[in-house]
Amino acid sequence: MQPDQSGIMQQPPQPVLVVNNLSCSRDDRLLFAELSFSLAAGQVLLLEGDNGSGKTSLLRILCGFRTADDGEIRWRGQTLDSGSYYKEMAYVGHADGAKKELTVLENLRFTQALHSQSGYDIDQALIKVELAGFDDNSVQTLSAGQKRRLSLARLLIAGAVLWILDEPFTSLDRRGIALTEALIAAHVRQGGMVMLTSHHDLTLTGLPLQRIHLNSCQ
Amino acid sequence: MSVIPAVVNRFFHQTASPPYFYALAERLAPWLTGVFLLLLAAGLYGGLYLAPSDYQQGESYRIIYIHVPAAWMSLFVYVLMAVMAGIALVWRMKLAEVMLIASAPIGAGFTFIALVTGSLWGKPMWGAWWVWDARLTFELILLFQYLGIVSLYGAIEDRRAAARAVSILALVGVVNVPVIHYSVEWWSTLHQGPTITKLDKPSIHVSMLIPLLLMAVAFKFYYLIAVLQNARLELLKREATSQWVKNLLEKTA
Amino acid sequence: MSISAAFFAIIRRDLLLAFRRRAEAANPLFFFVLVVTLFPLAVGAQPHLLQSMAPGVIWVSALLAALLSLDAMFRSDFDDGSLEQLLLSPYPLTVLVLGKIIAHWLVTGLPLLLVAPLLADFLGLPAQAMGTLWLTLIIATPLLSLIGAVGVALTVGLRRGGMILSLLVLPLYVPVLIFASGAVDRAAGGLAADAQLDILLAMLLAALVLAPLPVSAALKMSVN
Amino acid sequence: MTLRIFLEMGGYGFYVWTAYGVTLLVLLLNILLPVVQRRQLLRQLSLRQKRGQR
Repeated sequence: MQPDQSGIMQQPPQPVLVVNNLSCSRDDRLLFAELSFSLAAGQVLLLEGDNGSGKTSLLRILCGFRTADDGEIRWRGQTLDSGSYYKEMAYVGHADGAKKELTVLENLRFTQALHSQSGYDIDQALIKVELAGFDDNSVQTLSAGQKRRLSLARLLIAGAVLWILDEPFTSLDRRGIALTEALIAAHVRQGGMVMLTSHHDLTLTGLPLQRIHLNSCQ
Repeated sequence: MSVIPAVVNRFFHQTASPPYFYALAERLAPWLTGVFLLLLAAGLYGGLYLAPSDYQQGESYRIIYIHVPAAWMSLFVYVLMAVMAGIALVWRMKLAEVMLIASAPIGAGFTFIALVTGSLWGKPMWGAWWVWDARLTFELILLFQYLGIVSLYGAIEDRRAAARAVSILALVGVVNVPVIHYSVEWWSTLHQGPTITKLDKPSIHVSMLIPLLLMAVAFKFYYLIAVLQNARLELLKREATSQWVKNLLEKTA
Repeated sequence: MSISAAFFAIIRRDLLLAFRRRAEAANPLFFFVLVVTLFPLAVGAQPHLLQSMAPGVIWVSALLAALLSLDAMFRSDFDDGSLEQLLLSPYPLTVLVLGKIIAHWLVTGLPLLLVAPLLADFLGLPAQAMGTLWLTLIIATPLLSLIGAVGVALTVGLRRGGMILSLLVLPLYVPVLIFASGAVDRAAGGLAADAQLDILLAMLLAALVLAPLPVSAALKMSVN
Repeated sequence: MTLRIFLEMGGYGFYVWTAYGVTLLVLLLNILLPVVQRRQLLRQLSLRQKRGQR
C-alpha cells in the first residue's frame, strides 16, 4: 500500500493493540464475553462500569497476570508473549509497586534497571510529576498522593508506549488530578496510548477518547 | 499439531469435552467394577488360599498381596499425576487438570495403605510397629508430598489457579521422587544393619507371583473406577453453571 | 539497560532492603542459634551423645531457619505490587527470580556459614569434620533457598500459607538433609565424604538451572 | 482346612486381617465419598435451578 501523504489525516489510524472476542469469568460468574476493541497510536481508552464488572480483570488480562477464558490479544500483530509488548507497556495498579524502605531515587533506579527501553531520565521525570527535590526521601515518608505521582514517574522512566492505569486518580488532590491528566494528554499527543479505568470524570478535551462500558452480565 | 492424525485429534477433543466425559465415565463404571471384582476375587483366592505359606515368615507374608501392589500404585499414580500436570500446563487442557486433582486423594490412599500394611507386616517380623526401613520411610515422605498437593489445592480459592499451582507442584515433586528414593536408600544402609528385605527376593514362587500380579492389575482397575468418580464430582463443581449441567439436571428431574 | 544490569539491580536492591530492615533480617540467624542450644537442654549434656548428634542437630536447625526465612522472599514484593512490576519486565522472569533467590541466600544462608562452626564446636564435633561441615553448608544452603523458593512462590498469594509452605517444602528438603548431615557424619568418623559432597554439588547445579522455571510459573499463578 | 485355621493365619491372623480390613476401608471410602458428595451436589444444583425458574 502506497502511503498517501495528503490523505493521511483522513485514514483511520492503524490499530496497534487488537483485542478479539475476549471472555473472562470469575468463580462461575461471567464478567464479560466476546469483547472486541482496538487501540491505535494517539488514542485513549476509558473503561467504565460498576464495581465488579471486570474492569480490573480486563486490565490484568492485558498485563498477562490473568488468562482470559477465550479470545486473543495482539500487539503489533503478535501475541503478547512473543513480541515486543512488554518492552513497550507499563502498568500502574492499585498497589504502588515501590519499596517503602527505599528512597525515591533508589526505587526509580530499580525501575530503570528493569526496563530495556529508556524514557525520561530520573531527574526529568521527577520534575514532570512535581516530586523534584524528594530524591532522598524514603517512600514511607511520602503522602498517598505523592506515592501515586511516584508511580506516574515510573511510567515516564519506563519509556513505554502503552500505559495501563487502574484508577490512577484515587487519593490524588485536585492539583494531582490535573497533573495526571496533563501527563496523559502529553503522552497521547506524542503518539502514546493509554488505557485506564476511573470513577472520576475525565476532562481530556480534544483527545480521541474511546469509551467501553462493561455491564455486569448475569 | 500436524503430527497427530486428525482421527486421534478428534477423539481427544471429543473425549475431553466435559459432558461427553461425564457420560462416558458413568457408562464405564459398571464394566470397570465388574472386571475389578473378578480380578480381586481371583487374586485373593490365589493369595490367601492357594498360595503356600512362606518358609521363613509363615502366614504373615500374605500381607504382601496388598502391601506391594499398594506401594506400586502409590508411585504409579504420582507419575501419572505428573504426566497430567505437564499436559495441563502445556496445553491448558481442563480435563487433565480435573484428572490430576481427582488422582491425588486416591494416590494418597494407596500410600497410606502401603504404610499401614507395611507396619502391620513389620510388627511380627521386626518386633516393632515402626522401623526406619528405607521403603517405609520413602512411602512416608511420598505421603507428605501427596498431602501437600491436596492441601495446596484446597487452599487456593480460584480453581484454575489452584490447578496450575498443583500442576507445578506435582512436576517438582516427581523430580524429587527418585532423589528421595536414592537418598533414603543410602541413608538406611548408613544408619542400620541389613533389614529383612521384602521385595528383593531373588525369585518368588510362581504360585505366589500370579496372585500378586492379579492384585496389582486389580488395583489399577480400582484406580480407574475411583478416579472417574472423583473426576465427575470435580467436573460438576467446576462447571456447575454451564449449560450441559443444566441439561443434565433437567433430564434427571 | 541490559539483562545482567537488571539481574544485579535486583540483588543490590534486596541486599539494601535487608540492610534497612536489619533487625528483621537477623531473625533466622538468632533462630538457628536458639534451636541448636535447645538440643543439649533437651537431651542432656553428655559429650558423647552431643557429639554423635552434632551433624544432625546443626543441619535440622539450618533447615528450620531456612524454612522460617522463606516467607519473606516474595511476601513484601507481593504486598506492595513490586512483584507485578517484576513480572512486567521485558527480561526473562527466570533470570530476575534467580537474582532474588541469590539475594535471599546472601542474607539468610551466608550468616549461617559463619556461626555454624562455632556451634558445632560447642556440640563437640571433631575438628576433622569442620571442613566438611563448612563445605556442606556452602553447597547446600543455596539449595535450601532454591528449593524453598518454589514453595514460597506457590503460597505467596495465600493469607495463611505458613503451614502449607512447610508441608510443601520439607519433603523436598529431605534429600538435602540426608546427604549433608550424612557427609558431616562420615567426616566425623574419619571417613571420606566426597561422594555425598559430589551429589550435593550436582543437586545444586541442577537446582540453579531448573528451580527458576517452576518459581516463575508459580509467581505468575500467584499474582492472578 | 477349616475356616478357623484359615482365619488364624498361623497365629498372624490379627496382622493379616487388620491389614486387609484397613485396605478395604480406605478403598471403599475413596469410592463412596465422591459418589455421596456428587449426589449431594446434584441435589443442591437442581434445587437452585427450580428456585431460579420460579
